[in-house]
Amino acid sequence: MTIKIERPVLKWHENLYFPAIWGGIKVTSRHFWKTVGNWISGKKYGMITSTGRVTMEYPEEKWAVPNEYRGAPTLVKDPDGRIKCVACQLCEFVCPPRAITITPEPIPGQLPNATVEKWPKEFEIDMLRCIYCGLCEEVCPEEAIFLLKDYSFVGESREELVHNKERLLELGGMRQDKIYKWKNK
Amino acid sequence: MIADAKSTSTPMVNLTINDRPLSVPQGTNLIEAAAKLGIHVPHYCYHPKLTVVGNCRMCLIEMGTPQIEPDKKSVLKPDGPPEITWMPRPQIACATLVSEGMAVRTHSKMVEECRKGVMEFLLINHPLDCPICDQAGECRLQEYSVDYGTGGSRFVERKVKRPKKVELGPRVTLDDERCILCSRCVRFCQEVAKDDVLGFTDRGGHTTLGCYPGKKLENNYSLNTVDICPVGALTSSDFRFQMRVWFLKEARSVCTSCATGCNITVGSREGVVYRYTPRQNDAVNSTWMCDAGRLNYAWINDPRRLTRPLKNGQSAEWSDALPDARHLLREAGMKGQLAIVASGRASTEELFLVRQMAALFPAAAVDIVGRTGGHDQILVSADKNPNTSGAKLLGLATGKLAEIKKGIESGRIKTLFVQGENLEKAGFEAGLLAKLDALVVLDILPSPTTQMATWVLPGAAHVEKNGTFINGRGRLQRFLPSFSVKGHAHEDWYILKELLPEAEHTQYHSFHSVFEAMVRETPALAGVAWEGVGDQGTPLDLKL
Amino acid sequence: MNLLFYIFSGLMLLCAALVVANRHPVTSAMLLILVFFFMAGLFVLLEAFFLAVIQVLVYAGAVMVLFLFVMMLLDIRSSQIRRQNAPAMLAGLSVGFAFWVEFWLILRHSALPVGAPMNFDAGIRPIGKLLFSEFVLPFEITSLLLLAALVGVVLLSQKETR
Amino acid sequence: MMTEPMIAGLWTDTVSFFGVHAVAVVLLKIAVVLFALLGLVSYTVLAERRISAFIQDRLGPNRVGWFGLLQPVADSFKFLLKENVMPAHVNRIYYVLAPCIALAPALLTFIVIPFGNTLAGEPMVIANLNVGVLWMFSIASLGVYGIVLGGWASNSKYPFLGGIRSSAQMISYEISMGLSLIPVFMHVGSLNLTEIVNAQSHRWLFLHPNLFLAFLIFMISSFAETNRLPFDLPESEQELVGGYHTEYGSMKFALFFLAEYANMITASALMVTLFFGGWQVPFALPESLSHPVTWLAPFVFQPVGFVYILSFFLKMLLFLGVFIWIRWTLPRFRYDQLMNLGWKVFLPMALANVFVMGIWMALSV
Repeated sequence: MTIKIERPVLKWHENLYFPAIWGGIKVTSRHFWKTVGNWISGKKYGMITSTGRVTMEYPEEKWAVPNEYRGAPTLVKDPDGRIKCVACQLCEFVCPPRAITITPEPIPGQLPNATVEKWPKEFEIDMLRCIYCGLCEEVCPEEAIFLLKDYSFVGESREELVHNKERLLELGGMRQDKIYKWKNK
Repeated sequence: MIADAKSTSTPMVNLTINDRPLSVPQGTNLIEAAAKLGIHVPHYCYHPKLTVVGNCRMCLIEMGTPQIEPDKKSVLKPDGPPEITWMPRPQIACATLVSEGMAVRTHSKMVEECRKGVMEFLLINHPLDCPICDQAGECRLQEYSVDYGTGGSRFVERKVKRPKKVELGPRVTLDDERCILCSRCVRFCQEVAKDDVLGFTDRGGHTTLGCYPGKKLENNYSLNTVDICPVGALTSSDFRFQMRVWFLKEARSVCTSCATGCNITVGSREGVVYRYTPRQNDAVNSTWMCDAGRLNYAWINDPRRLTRPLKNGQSAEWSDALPDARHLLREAGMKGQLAIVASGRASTEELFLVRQMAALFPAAAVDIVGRTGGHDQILVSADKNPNTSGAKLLGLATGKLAEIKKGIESGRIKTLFVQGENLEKAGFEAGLLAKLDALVVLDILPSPTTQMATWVLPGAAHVEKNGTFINGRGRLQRFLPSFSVKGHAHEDWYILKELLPEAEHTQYHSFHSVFEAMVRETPALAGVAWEGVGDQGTPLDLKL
Repeated sequence: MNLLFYIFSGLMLLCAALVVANRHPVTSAMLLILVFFFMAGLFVLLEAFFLAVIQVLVYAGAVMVLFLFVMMLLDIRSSQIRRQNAPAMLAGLSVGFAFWVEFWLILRHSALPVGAPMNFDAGIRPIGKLLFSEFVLPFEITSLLLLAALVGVVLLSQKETR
Repeated sequence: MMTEPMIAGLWTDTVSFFGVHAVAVVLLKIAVVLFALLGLVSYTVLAERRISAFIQDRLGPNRVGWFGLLQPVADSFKFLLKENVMPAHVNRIYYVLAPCIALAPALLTFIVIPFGNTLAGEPMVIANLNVGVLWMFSIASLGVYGIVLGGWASNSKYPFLGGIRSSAQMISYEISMGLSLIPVFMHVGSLNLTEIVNAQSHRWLFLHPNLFLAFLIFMISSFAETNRLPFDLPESEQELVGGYHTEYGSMKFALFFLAEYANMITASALMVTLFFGGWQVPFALPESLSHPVTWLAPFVFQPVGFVYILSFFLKMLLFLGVFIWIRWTLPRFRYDQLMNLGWKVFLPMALANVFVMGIWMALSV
């Protein structure tokens, strides 16, 4: 269905643009002087609306991200210290920007978790490619990938922002959960 | 396929499957009959190339026969078709043969209920380690679980533990917890490989697959059991944990390990070959291939692969390599000092271009390097070159290799062109090759021969290019590329046509133009078209 | 000031030759702009600042922008850039030669002193006066011609919508 | 190639034409004005960022230096140190040439603007051309090449559309801009900017009703000529990504950016010069300022010279403020609106203005 919006027929003085320009300048001036006033007097600045202050002094104040926020993906360990990832490569498959590269490997026999048989020899997430979609977390059958709430990752080189297994595990840390699927293997 | 072969002699039987009429030869089972209508009847233990045992119970269907009155006439429904007497209980489709007037329901409510029940039983002790299982992605258990499985399990007891990671043989690893006891592998070893080593021990939920005491699954066809295993119980030790199958790009190709020319599927990802699997071709290899051929792919991934032209071992540019090599060959050819060693591993098209080069200089001696080895009565041929027949057809297998050797020794031959062969293995020692003025080698891996070469021209592996082989029985078979040529290397046809003089090579602008020229100029190939060769190859009438 | 004259006119001729020789239309246009600049430089040497500035303003600033505008809309690919065409080249050369001969004949019979710098006022006022007195007829005819062209363009572009 | 004697000859020619002293002074003035201009450009960018921030209830850049005053320095380092990327599909020569062509006219136009009366006896203008305003126009009209070539050489759709748009827009508005100034020349009777400023010693030109209209047309057209909102269609971030400079990065982008602000400064300076009395001060200055500073003899150095420069500078800043403020106030025009405004409103208006001015002058004689 098409909705037809009637365009208002402008009067001659409205067609001149000047009233509109003047109106615009009034609005911008009001905000300008108010902010300047607040700034000089050292008050918190920013427009106050019914929901509170809408401007935030970013580096000092930070946005409290909601629980559902999708930040950097990381690998976690279970309470026994086992790397939960079994290198099934589903995240590598599902990753839309192909940021994940996994090199699987059989777990060497002498290690305590050798019954799981498989783990990632290398696990890389290219944070320059990552789009924070969270599909890797969603798809992981082992609940080994979790997204942090961190959203500002900076680095001085491209290599630095390709997170390898050690870095991902360090960021992810240990996760308290109750799934011991592989414990009795 | 089987049915078609028999159709001339075997009487046809009429039946209906899901109310759709169908006519198939007598002796066809219901799985095959339904497949003709495009209906898939789920099954695990049934395999068209093995005997029917009917132990998985997955292919249950509902079946009925026409009601017969005492006077042997069918009872008809008011609207025409015969009245059917349905069997009260489901039947297994694999072991039920068609009969006249039979009616079948493959997806009725009862059938679906039965399949759900079977699936629930199969999954009771299944370990659910799909994330680490190599079969995931091509696993019948996964597929049918999606169709007929229930989300949860009603089984509250402990799952039965069975041996995991058992090495049945040098190339096959067994995870017994995943085994659904379909016995395909047992039957394969008995019937096809003729090496009866596998069997079941213990009872009930504890039944375990194993080898007979003192034996191992180590015959040359053992990896076929991995292919036919419908679940992840048998896995290839070579492919184990290397790559998930859904990443693999599959290309239709031909095995290069012997003259049989087994049809294969090459699984590769991002320019790395991970496995070969047999591709069905009943005229060549049925659905099998030997372990030796299957595992003969690592050389493609070799990090030492030649990716740039080399001049006396130093990296060089194609723009220098091709004109210079062309010049060397031409000069020697004109003086009658040129010899060519072609390869039975090269495609027919490449050999055709080599023959064209040889034809320019009639004095030049040319031959291929022969390879022979053991053979068996199943698939392995004694001739280890995949394309000896192609070389013979083009007149390149002349048996003059010894003459070439002598020619070099006597100094009559001063320039040698070698196509993808390590001459040291053919008895050409380094000292002999050192006598040459110029040695031009087209190869993909460094060898003692390439080390001696004036020019090394890097070519492509068979998984990187189009081509055809003619197998030992004279069957022309295509192979298609999986990925493009590595680095700065070129496809061989391009290099070979560039080595021909200008006037000759301008006619070849693509691989297909080479193929067409070869067909045009070879009487035995008359009427063959690239598309017509198809995935199954085409038999040639060769008088070799 | 002779040296500057030779530099400007030499570069101007070089650029003009390149305008013709160059195969790429955009490069030709840019070279033509350079020609206008050097010509403006010559005007400056004659102390005709007004003419120099107008030269740049009208030709480089407006006319050539329109040229470029049209060229870009034409979407000329490098593969389509015309090859050297012998008849066209011959025709061009003969027209050029004819023009040169004509020019030479005119100069030979001209009353203007050739080679010696002239002393004239090239300001706005004399030019305006000349335009509106002695050359008023050609000026008005030219404007009429332009008007006709304008009307013609409008007519042509309207044709499809009618 | 030029040989050494030729270069020497060129130098002698130039010097003999203008005189050694004049050449040295001109070079000095060029150097000072160029640096002042570039400095002003970078601080205009800062001002733009701060003002826009205040208008949007933010603070803007306040980290580098006191109150963010060193931000332009940090920006310039960033631009200079950034990786110089050359996209593979561009036409390399024009791609590099375009930003240079964009910036050069913006800086060149300033040389005819008298930014002060005299200082130490020197007129505060680099080149006192008789055709001053025409020079401005002819050079400013070349600025469009930078944009058009940049758009075309990028070989990509958005820059191309931006380039096409800007060439159409700039040609269109150049006409009304040029025509709007004719009443000024008619009134003053000269194209020389110094003379125009001198003519305003009693009354600034915008006070004349015809010339006020001319000023309005001129100001609005210069918004269009400098590609500033509400007429920034060549860039139009929302539809064309960045317009003609979409494919540009690092210093090459910075040159485009500098060119825009340099154009703004020139336009402001021109408005001040043409309509607002240039360096003149609207009130009488104390006599003492006109006395030469004694300890600076032998130069005749009058402090009033600085006052005039300051006056010019402050007026220019005012117009820069208007430029910036308008940008954050008005939304962008639609393309057809822009063209309608240029061709159907301003062009007839400017023509009529010339006509009325002629009648006015004829009557008042």
